[in-house]
Amino acid sequence: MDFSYSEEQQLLQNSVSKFIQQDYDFDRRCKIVNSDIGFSQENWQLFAELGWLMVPFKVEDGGLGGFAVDLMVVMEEFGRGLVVEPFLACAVLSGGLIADGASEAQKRELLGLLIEGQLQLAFAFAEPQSRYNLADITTTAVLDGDSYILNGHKAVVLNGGAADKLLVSVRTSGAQQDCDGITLLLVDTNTAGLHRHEYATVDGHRAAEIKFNNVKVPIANRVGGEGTALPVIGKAIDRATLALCAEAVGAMEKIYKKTVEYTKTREQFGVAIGKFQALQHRMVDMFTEYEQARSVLLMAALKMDANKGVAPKAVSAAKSRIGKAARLIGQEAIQLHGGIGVTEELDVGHFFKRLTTVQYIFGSTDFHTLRFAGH
Amino acid sequence: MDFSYSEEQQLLQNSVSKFIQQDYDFDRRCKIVNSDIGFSQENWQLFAELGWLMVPFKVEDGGLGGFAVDLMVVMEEFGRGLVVEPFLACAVLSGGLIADGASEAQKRELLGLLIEGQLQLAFAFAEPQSRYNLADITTTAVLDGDSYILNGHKAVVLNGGAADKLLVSVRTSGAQQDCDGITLLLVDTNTAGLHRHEYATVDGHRAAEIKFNNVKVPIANRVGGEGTALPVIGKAIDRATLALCAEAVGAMEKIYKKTVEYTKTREQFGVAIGKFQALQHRMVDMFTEYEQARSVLLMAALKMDANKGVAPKAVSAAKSRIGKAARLIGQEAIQLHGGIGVTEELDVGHFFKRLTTVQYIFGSTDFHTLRFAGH
Amino acid sequence: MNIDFSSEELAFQQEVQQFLQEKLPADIRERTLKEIPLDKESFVRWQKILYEQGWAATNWPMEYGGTGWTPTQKYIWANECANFGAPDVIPFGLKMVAPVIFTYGSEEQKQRFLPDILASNVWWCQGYSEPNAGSDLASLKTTAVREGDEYVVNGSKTWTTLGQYADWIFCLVRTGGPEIKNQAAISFLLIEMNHPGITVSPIITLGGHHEVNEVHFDNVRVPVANRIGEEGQGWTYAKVLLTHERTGIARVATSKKRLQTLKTLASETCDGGASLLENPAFAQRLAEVEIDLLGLEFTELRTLAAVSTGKAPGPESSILKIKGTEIAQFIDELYMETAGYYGMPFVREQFKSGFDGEWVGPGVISSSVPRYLNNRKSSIYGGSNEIQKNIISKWVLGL
Amino acid sequence: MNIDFSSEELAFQQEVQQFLQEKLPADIRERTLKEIPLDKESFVRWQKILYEQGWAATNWPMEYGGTGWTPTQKYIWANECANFGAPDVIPFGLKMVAPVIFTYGSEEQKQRFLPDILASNVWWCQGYSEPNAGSDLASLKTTAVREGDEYVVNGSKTWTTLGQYADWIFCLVRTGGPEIKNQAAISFLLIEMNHPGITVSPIITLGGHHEVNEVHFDNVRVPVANRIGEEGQGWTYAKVLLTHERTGIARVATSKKRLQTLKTLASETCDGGASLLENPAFAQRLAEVEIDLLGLEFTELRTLAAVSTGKAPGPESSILKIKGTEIAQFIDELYMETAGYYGMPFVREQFKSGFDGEWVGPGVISSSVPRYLNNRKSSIYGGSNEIQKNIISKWVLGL
Repeated sequence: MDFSYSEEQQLLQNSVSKFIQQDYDFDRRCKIVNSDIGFSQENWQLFAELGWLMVPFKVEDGGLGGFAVDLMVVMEEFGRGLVVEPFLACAVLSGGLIADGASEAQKRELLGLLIEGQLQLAFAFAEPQSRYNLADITTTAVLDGDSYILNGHKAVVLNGGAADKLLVSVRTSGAQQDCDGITLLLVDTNTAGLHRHEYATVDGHRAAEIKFNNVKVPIANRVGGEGTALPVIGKAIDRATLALCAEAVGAMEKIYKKTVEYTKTREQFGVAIGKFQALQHRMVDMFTEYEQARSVLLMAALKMDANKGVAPKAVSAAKSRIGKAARLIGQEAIQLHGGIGVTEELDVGHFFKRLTTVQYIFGSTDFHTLRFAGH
Repeated sequence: MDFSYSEEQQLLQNSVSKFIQQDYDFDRRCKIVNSDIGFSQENWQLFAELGWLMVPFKVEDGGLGGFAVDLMVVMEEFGRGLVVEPFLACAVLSGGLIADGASEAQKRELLGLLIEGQLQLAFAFAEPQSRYNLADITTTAVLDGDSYILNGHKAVVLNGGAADKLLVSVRTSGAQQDCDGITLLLVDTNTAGLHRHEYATVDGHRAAEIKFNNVKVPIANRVGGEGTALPVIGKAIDRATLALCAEAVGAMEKIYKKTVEYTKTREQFGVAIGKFQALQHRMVDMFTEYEQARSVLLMAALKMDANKGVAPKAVSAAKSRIGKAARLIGQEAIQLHGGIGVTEELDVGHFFKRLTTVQYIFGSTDFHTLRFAGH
Repeated sequence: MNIDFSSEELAFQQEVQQFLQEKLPADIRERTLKEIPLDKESFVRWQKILYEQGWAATNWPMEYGGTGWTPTQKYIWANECANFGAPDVIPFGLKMVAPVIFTYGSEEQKQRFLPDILASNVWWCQGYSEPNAGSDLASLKTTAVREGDEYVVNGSKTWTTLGQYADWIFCLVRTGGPEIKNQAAISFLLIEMNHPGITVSPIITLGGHHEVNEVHFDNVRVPVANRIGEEGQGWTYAKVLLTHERTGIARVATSKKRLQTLKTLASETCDGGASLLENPAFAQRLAEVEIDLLGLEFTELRTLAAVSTGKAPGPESSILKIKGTEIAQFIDELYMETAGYYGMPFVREQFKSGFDGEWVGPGVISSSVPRYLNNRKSSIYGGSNEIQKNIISKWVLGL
Repeated sequence: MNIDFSSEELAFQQEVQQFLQEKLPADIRERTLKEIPLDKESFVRWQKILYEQGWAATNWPMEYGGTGWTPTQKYIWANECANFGAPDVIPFGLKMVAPVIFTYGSEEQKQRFLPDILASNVWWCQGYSEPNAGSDLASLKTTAVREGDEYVVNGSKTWTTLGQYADWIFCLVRTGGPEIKNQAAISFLLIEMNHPGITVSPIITLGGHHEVNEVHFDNVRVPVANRIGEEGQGWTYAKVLLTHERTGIARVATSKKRLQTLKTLASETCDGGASLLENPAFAQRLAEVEIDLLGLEFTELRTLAAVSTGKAPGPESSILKIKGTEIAQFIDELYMETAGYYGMPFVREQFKSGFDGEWVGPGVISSSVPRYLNNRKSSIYGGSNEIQKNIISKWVLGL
């Protein structure tokens, strides 16, 4: 057993950490969030240059190794900085699908561009009625000659507005919630009949509603076999879930420490409020939640690496525990900051927003608790 | 809407309260608990003389009116005193079954004696495998001429050791968990083939395992029709559950107040621990839980009276909420008392014991929460 | 002891239902049920309808035009309003400044201010909190220095809810110098907002709402006649008011209605093979909060009953604030759970009146995260829940 | 970073399994798995078996007869012991006084005391807490007044676990007068229990157990040679020990085994139409505590890893005490939930060894309420969880 970072991991962490501290302060982030596309192309290029976009991928795919622990290192730092560049949606989630499910030719075509920062991808899986059931798919693709014809509505597609290409989970056979009959298609976002409605999400990211009205997709754009995409999708979502957990752990470390520091300076009734024992014990609870959350994250990352990328139960444990911690730490940070905590002005509120949405992305805390329990 | 006690209720409360304060201090209770039969015959006679055993019954059955609010008045006081006399098991639960389910002749025979304090009853409903499912019954009664022949095992029968007669829920037809086919029989405890193993329960009460080995019960001892007893049983258990809730509310009032007083005198690090804000806020939570518990109790009692004794959803709401409050208040009382709280020597620990068992008698907190939700 | 309505009360309930059925404007009803913030015009329109009915001031004595309702009537009113989707009245005039005026104001002040409040002709806002003061109200720094018949007011107030619409503000100001003991230096002033020395700057809260503001006073001259009661007694008046206000704050009727809506939504939400309402984990949480709300409803009724027998609501009524906000915030979380991904979209346009674009997400659900974020303030404002716990600890438990 | 065992570690694991398989007495195993308290004879018997194997002292340096195990080996050992139903060793000699003796004791003291501790020839108990002192250890009142080569000890100690069996007690006593600053007046003494001035009186805890005692000292004469280290340094020695002790206190392996047992029990418990394990409310609670325990396991491993790189376990290891007791107590509650009515019977006879009557209730379940009651002490003893929070607040968060 060994809990120390390798030299490479240490270098990676230092590199991302330096970027967050020097180039990603709260003001800059606000400007980026409020910009037209909602993230910085310049930063994205920097991520590519510094090799961070290689992190999710195996060496043979042009990546750094694709270890979950490496991914955790990057995402924890991104969490500390509340990074909005679409690393999770594009590189981890969509990239993961391609790395895992695509043919060698497709990989060659797409992964190189992605790793160079030249290709934005998004994965359109959720639908208005599907909630967290990845198999609940009503978007249909019917084979017509050497093309599929797509019809349907994909909901809250993360990075869906900026994406050059979409990976779309479609139903090619079976009933609405069947596990079989799900296929993955790669769709150019400028294809006729594809409509996007992009909007901001409450945490400063971007998403889109995407509707397909007889959209024609060449059969060559199918990723993997017909009707057998669900396991690949599940694995990619699990991996992205782990990455999201790491981001949350980074964010909650930041926010609990900020809260502790704030209470040392903020005075009420003539005393720093950090001297009030009731608040002290609550901050100890925040600290404890953070430590437990980080432990479960480590556990899941190590299990995933030990099990060649498949560790659904460990991922659900992490998502459940981290969701619980994110809730408590977020709510307490706001409550202990008082009025200033609920304003847009202070960074703490923005950490709170992200710590709220991470509780619901890729399955809520309850969902993952019951999934862990085997229900 | 009116939340004040009637003059009669006020008198009843004063009478029980005076008894608890003057004749039921902690030392006396300990002696009673450790006595051979585990309660005081003398007190039981006093309950009869003061008319308290009339409280659960309607005027036409020789009672005071049988209102849930009256019952609540008595049980809250009993909770404050941790009374171990079998008012709940004998008068409320078993008496309730007879009042509701028995023929006029049976009522005449039994209720008079009960109200005079001359008859101890117990209701044997649970079985080793049944948990909280009142319909899960494997004890069988087979008609043989003009008698039933009983075989089976009833578990943790409250007041089962002292009872002169038992009410037993038996299966006369149907499968193990069927709602139909359940019959109620009145069995003399000195009948041949009936074996009792009495023991103390952890809260200072008594219970017994009761085994039936070809026990012969005259058909005249059937209470109500054959196979149709479940609704009557359900109603009696609900009513007893409400009474138990009232007892718990009385006990939790006592214990939270004792805790507050204790922290005013107990010093650590040179200060009364009641001055530590972290503990203050926790005691405020205890107070809040108590007030909320008492409110739900009132709600359920009033609903039961308004609905002629049938209010399963309100009872489950009360049991669920009061179970939650009993847990928090009990645990916090012990924790705030520190070491002395976990000793047999101090009364607080005994309140804690009872507040623990009430969480599980007649259905656990979870059970009633899901029952309230309709699951 | 009983919980039945009398026949008079049942008749009153019918009258209320009929009134709401007939007079509540459909657009206001829809926005309220969808939990979309109303604009000023809607609030004023609805309050004028109430005024015409004679039901604007449910907490005023009849002599000033109040309804003189019993606690049970108020309970019925609150429940029916929540059920029909009638919005709460803006409390600053009717519920906050008016009681101070009719209790401590001069005859002239009563005649001058109360009718316009009743008729919703004037929009009031509250100037208690100050930047950096938090829940420590008594430490306020806004000064009012007397010059002849006027006070010259300087300083800042904050968390001024809907102050952007206000015609008048009621303020706690410091009229005494540092030699006077803190609370005895505080007076209660009414100030017109159109004064050039007043600027209002918005504070945007996490949910993206512009509800609260900072109000700055730069040499604002206020006639001494606008002071309520005696100089140095402002803190006393405000405190009485604060206790008075604690009951409405439980918002039981609103939470009941929201739970009911939530159940419908959850029953329409697919979760695996069944509806979310049938998911036992969800059902259990829902049941727990529903039961807790039942308890709170009866805790409030017990408090009201005590008040109606002449007792002032005691410090134990602080639990109404604590539990009321906790329950409301927990309901927010159940909305988010129900919304899933659709809690996240933050599409400001679709909350503007007259929006006719394509709505993202299904109705009330689609703003559940912003609403959750915005509602975190409820356990902070109005005396934070921590302050409420200190009050109970000191005044109820004697610690 | 990895969590794989090396091949040496895997071999060690097998060795441990084989040892436990062969050497753990069946009666001790059964009582441990049923969570019935062991008697003295059983503890001593098992410890002597460990001694013969050379595995009695897992936390001692090899030079004194310790195992010299790595953190991973200790982790394997703890897990396998819990799995097989091997009881924890009584810590007072091996884990509490021995480290003080081998760290701060004289050569003569080491040779006199350590071998008997290692061989389980002598039963030790702890004399830190005093009546009314609670978690405020430094306020102790037991005095040791020097007369020639002896100290004369007077006072009382309390919560002395299993003191009824003890041959020796290690005590913190006050050797300085009131002129000396509190903690500098405290010394560390070893006292033989067979002295006529010592009386042990039992304290019965809520679960009906006699586990703890009060120990009274009436003019007990103790040779100065029995003092560890210097006079007035006892507090320093004890504090080092307290931090040292904090890791074992998480009891992760035991809680893991108990959860596993609980799952089996719940799967055999009928709940409506299915098993209790299939009841989603129960399954959710179970999953939550199982996940929290996974977290605690890794929190402990992280702490151990830090220690093995030479760092002392810091104050942040207080969370091991807090979470460890919280989780264990929560598991107690799940046992009660599973037991239903059968948690309540309180039949002392059936826990005595040699009981051959009819057992009430199904095995381990039937004492779940008494066990829950008794285990409430774990968040109070050993520095209450409130004290642990104060420690984290001050030394980790800097508040």
